Amino acid sequence: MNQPNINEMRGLIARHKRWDIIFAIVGLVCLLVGILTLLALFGQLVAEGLPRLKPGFFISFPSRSAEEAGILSAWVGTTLVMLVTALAAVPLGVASAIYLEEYAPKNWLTAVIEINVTNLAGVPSIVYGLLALGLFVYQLDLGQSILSAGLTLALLILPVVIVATREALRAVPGSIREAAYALGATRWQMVSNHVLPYSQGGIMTGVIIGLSRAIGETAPIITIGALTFIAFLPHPPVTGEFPYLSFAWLKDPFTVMPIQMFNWTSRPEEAFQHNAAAAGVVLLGMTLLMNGVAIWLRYRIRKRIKW
Amino acid sequence: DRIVKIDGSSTVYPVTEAVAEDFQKAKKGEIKVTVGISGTGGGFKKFCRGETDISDASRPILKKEMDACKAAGIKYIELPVAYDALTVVVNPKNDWIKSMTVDELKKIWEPAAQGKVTKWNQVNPAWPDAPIKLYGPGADSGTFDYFTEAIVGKSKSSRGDFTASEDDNVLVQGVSRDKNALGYFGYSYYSENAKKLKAVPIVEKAGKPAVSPSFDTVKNGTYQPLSRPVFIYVNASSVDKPEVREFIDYYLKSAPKLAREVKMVPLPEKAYKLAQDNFKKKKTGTGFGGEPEVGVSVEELLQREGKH
Amino acid sequence: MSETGGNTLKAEARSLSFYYGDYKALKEISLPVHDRKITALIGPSGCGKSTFLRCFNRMHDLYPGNRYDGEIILHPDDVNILSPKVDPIEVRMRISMVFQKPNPFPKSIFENVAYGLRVRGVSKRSTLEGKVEQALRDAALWNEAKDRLHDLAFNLSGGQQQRLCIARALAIDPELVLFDEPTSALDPIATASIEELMLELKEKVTILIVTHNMQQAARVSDHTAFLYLGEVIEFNETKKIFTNPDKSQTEDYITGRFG
Amino acid sequence: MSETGGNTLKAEARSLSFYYGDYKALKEISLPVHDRKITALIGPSGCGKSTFLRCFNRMHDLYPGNRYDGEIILHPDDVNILSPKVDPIEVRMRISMVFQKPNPFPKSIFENVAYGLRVRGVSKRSTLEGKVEQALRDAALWNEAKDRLHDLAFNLSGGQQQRLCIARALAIDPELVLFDEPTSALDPIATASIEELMLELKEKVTILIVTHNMQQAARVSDHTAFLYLGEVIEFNETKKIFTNPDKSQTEDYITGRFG
Amino acid sequence: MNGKNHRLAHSHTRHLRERLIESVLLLAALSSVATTFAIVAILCYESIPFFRKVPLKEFLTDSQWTPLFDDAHYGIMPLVAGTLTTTAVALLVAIPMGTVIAIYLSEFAPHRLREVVKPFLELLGAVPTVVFGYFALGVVTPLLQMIYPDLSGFNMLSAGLVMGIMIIPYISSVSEDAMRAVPMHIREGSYAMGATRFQTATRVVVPSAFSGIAAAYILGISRAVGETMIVAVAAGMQPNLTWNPLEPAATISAYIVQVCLGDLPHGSIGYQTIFAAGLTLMLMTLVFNIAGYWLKKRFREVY
Ligand SMILES: Nc1ncnc2c1ncn2[C@@H]1O[C@H](COP(=O)(O)OP(=O)(O)OP(=O)(O)O)[C@@H](O)[C@H]1O
Ligand SMILES: Nc1ncnc2c1ncn2[C@@H]1O[C@H](COP(=O)(O)OP(=O)(O)OP(=O)(O)O)[C@@H](O)[C@H]1O
Ligand SMILES: [Mg+2]
Ligand SMILES: [Mg+2]
Repeated sequence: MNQPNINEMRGLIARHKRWDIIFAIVGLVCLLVGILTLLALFGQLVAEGLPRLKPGFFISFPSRSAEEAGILSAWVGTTLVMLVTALAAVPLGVASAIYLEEYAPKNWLTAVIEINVTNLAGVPSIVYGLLALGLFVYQLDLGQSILSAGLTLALLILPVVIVATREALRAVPGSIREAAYALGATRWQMVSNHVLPYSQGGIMTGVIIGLSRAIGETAPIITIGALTFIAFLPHPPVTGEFPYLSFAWLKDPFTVMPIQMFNWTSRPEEAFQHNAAAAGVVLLGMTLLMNGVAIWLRYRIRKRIKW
Repeated sequence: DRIVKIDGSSTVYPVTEAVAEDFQKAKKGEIKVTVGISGTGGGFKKFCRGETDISDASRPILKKEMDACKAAGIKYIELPVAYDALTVVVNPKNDWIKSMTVDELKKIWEPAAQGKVTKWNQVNPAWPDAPIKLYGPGADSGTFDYFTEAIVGKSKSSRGDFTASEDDNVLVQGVSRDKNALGYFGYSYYSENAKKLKAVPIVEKAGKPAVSPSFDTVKNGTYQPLSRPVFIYVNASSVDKPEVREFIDYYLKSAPKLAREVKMVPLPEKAYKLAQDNFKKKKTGTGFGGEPEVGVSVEELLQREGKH
Repeated sequence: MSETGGNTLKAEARSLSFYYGDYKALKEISLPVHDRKITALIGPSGCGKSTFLRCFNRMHDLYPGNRYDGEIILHPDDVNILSPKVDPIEVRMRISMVFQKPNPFPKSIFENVAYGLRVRGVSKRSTLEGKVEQALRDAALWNEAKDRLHDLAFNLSGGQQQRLCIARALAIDPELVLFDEPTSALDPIATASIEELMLELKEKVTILIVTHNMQQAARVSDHTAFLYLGEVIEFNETKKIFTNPDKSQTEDYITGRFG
Repeated sequence: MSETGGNTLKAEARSLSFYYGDYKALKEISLPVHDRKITALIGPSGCGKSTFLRCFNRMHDLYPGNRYDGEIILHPDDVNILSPKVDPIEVRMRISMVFQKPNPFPKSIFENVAYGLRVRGVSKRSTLEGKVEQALRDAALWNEAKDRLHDLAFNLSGGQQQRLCIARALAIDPELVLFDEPTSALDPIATASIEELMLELKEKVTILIVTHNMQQAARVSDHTAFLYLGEVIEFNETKKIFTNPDKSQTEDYITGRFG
Repeated sequence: MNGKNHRLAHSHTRHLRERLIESVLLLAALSSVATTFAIVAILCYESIPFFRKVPLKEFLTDSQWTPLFDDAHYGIMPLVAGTLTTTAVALLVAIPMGTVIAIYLSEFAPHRLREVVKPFLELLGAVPTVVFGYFALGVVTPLLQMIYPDLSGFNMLSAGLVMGIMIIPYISSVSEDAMRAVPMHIREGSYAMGATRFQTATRVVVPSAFSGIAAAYILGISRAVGETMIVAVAAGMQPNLTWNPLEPAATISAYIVQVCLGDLPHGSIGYQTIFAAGLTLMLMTLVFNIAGYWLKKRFREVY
């Protein structure tokens, strides 16, 4: 290649690379906007709530006096509700996604299910609350309990889990499926031994953003009757004697962190705003903690699998 | 487990919460009390299904709810527990308002004002030629119902072009930031933010003095017509449960102190006495006819025949 | 499997047509596959060799819009394996395949080879280890792989991946093995060992192989079919095809500069 | 590009080592690539041929943990293309590559071939069409593809995909083309046309080809390097390598049964 | 083959097992349909009495929504306009930013950064929306007012902007996963042609991951349409037939939550309005989703 040509090419590359740089900057800026917003929010919460973030805050019940009020019943409630939500939404969501992606024949029923799933994602959360009030609380007689709340939130995040899982499943190349089938694997073996393990990373994403959504939800659980003042704890899930596990807590009344926050933010006293902020910090911490396992797993999986 | 279940209005919630907290401490945790917030309407829905023992209500029970309770065979005891004084507020920088008459307020808030009354001097020529920015609670709230009834004369009759929010703190923010703002909400939000707001003294009728909201003016009945009682409704069959009985006794006894503590206005001593009597007698039914009413005194109310 | 080798048939395509949607990729192919013999399919790129091979383990079932017409009879059962009544999984349990592009699982080398056995319910560690080693030895990969059995298969070179896929297909003792250009990514030495392996294997199993290497077809196969534009132009004993083909098209093809 | 062909060098590896993490896949390789000649790399599977080839267009840069050591000098500029100062994109603009596994884009056949041109800023429909047709003709795919230019490339057969990738690499008039087993999935006829193409191409461009087909190396290349375990065992004119290699290892390899 | 009968027998149980698994999975998939049915049933059941009182024509054409006022009007359009406007603002933020972030993380960022940043971005989705609401009202609106002093204290713009930021992780995380799943050898093909990162990302990776990206968009849009608290706090709760994001307005979901937690008696016409509004929202999202479904089907790429 002669010299002018090379210069021409360098010019072209420089022009193209300008886009690389522009994009990298734009990307970084977008990222920063997101992260900075989060940091701003978090900083605001910390700045406001720090004085309240003392051990006493975690082990006291709500109270009319802001200094004495704590989040014991709220964080215990959130933990238990999230447990139910995760246990219900993840298997149900992953199973639905597997059905839609790997089993469903391409017919109208599948199309209906598919449209329906994404449609559900747009239903306002309060409507899930109305549904749950009728269905879980009254029809199934689960009462205004941890179980009802967990199931409600599970329904709420189901679409997110399903959609993310489906995309993860779809990303597994066809050649891998062919290889498994060719060895005599049944459909389920193919799915459970290959497609599912290889798509765990994407599934984790669905679980993470689903649970993150659930943990911050207020409206639907207010509708089904989460309580704002509750100064006792549910039955412990683990007991000292055989069979060591107890399910009485499922039917207990409860409150959760966002409701506690919601309540505090709407109090007239300024001091409660600090409590709300402190609770916000704890809530974000809990979210990270809750998602920690999923985040770690996703990291491991994505490092290992490259097509 | 011995549990007292309470749900309902967010306005009454602070008092009930305070009582529940102290009651549980006094009982050393033997009796559990839960208090929810799902609005007066949501509270009555649960109450009339027999799911709660007590319902917090910022307004009297209405016809629809009475019917629902009747259909489910639920009788209730209506007990006023405190006053909520609706407070009209303006920005502290507002130097032209010394007091307002009900008529002036009506001129601003009545439906006919929508889109027409947009400047202060349209209401009173002495006031400046500046836009009015209005803030108020959402049309779904008992506060809105009461204010419209008391000022405009007809419940829910209001102009629509004002900034509404469920959350009174949002209204506080709105008014405190805008020199031309005017808003109304519960007294407790004013008293907690008294530095950022200015309460408007109200002249009930021409010739009467302008009265500012305060514990005393509400309690002695001179702050009119914007003070209203708030209630709890007790399921009559729950009264058979000793824990509920003990709780209500405790409630009525400690309400004067605790209401004040949460910045609500306690009823006169006599009213609590009457309420206790009603409760002991298990006097069921409401003193209202399923319709909202303005300006009734609590004592009178408690002596009325209960309607079902 | 019948006890004698000889000239019995292992499988037989009977006027088999295949459609990708509207496109007819195979046109009434009839072809016998002799038991415990090696049958080679040759023909220019795009003539339908892979398509034909993939009919034998019903791979085309996986995609919508594909359609078979005609039959493939599997002996000694005498069933048409294309019939919708036949479970494709059963077919695949008995017929294994090495694909044209190596497609290892994103698992360790060991797990790749062991997978077919696991599917068949084998889970005893020692059995698995023995079989995996044997299969890797057969596929001439043992020496390179024995120290990194638990490494990811994706870190192997192209040819190593191909041999891994061969090992995977052999570990399950199939009755019929379909090879789609198994040595295309292999060097002569590896190719030689795979060809040797095929000759050994044919004691026990039937082999159907697609190759574009004429010499390979000539060296290892007993019968050869020449496909062109989705049709079988000629089928015969390999010796005959490569020395004295009946059709001029066949002759043209195999005597191309690279015969 | 210098005006005369002759014995000038196009590129030169100078004690090039390459590491996949800790694993040293290439060991101090030194190798000249003559201008407008075809240089063949042969060697057993896993010896590092692909790894070596992929150094020339800095493909290894895409993965973390990979490390080069040593130099590859590109002439006539005399730059070390491995130097971090050199923009890999510039290198890739001048050196194109056909991969071992065909890797078409999930686009139409036309867009696959046009891609390199679009990347270079060509967008005039008529220019694109002309170049695409020419490239497809060169890669012996035009007849099969001309009626389905707007079909998805994935629906091509294995060999067709490979030819598509060749067409894609040629459409951009590179100075040096790296072929990683370009004909492994091709039948003899297609192979012949690709080889012919290479011989034609060498009028204008330099070619570095990995092949495990000894005959192919012998037929088309001017120089041949024999790699083994990451080292160059021998490099020489092809004639010399195939008739009278210096090293016994080389001889063993090329005279293997399949020379 | 003498093992054949044995294999057939085995195949019987295997077949049964496979069918069983398939049925279980189908049931799981149907659970979401059942949810929809239940929601629609509840919404319809409760809105029938509403539509008995309010003719559909009035519902669709009246330009005022004041069902709780004495002078009641039941025109849903103000709420629809508010919903669409806030959604549009949110999407104008979230889709470009989410996509850019996804591309940046998947194709540009060093992988350390990516693995650290992603979970933090995902935290954005976990912040209780009330907090976002106050952020919009207390931080974003005043900032915007520095640019447009005339901006009203409650407006759809700041609610929409903040909502857009909240939705970012929905779009960025799911699309980034989809892009990451594009096989490396396809990228190699592009880089080998001399393409820059940007070219590879936009011309090869994004089209290859289109289906996943579309799914992410649909999730994001759905989330925006249904989002409640941010709008309730920051947009003014004032049903206002306007498409101007600088003005205050109310959305369907904000209206629903407002009434749900308010003091209205259940069973009254005021209360029933929320079901009619909810039904409207369901229908709106249904239209979006059907459109999205067809688009996605048409553009799906396979590898
Ligand atoms: N990504 C990787 N990580 C670790 N090791 C690798 C990686 N890719 C290749 N190797 C190893 O490097 C060595 C050289 O691989 P390379 O792909 O260059 O072989 P090759 O000569 O092209 O072989 P073939 O003819 O089979 O394609 C092999 O031992 C292989 O296992
Ligand atoms: N999925 C598909 N959809 C449509 N046409 C296809 C598909 N797969 C292959 N074809 C076409 O069917 C014909 C036969 O393809 P096949 O893969 O069987 O060829 P082949 O003989 O294996 O060629 P090669 O030696 O190149 O692998 C080709 O023309 C090809 O383009
Ligand atoms: Mg093929
Ligand atoms: Mg290689």
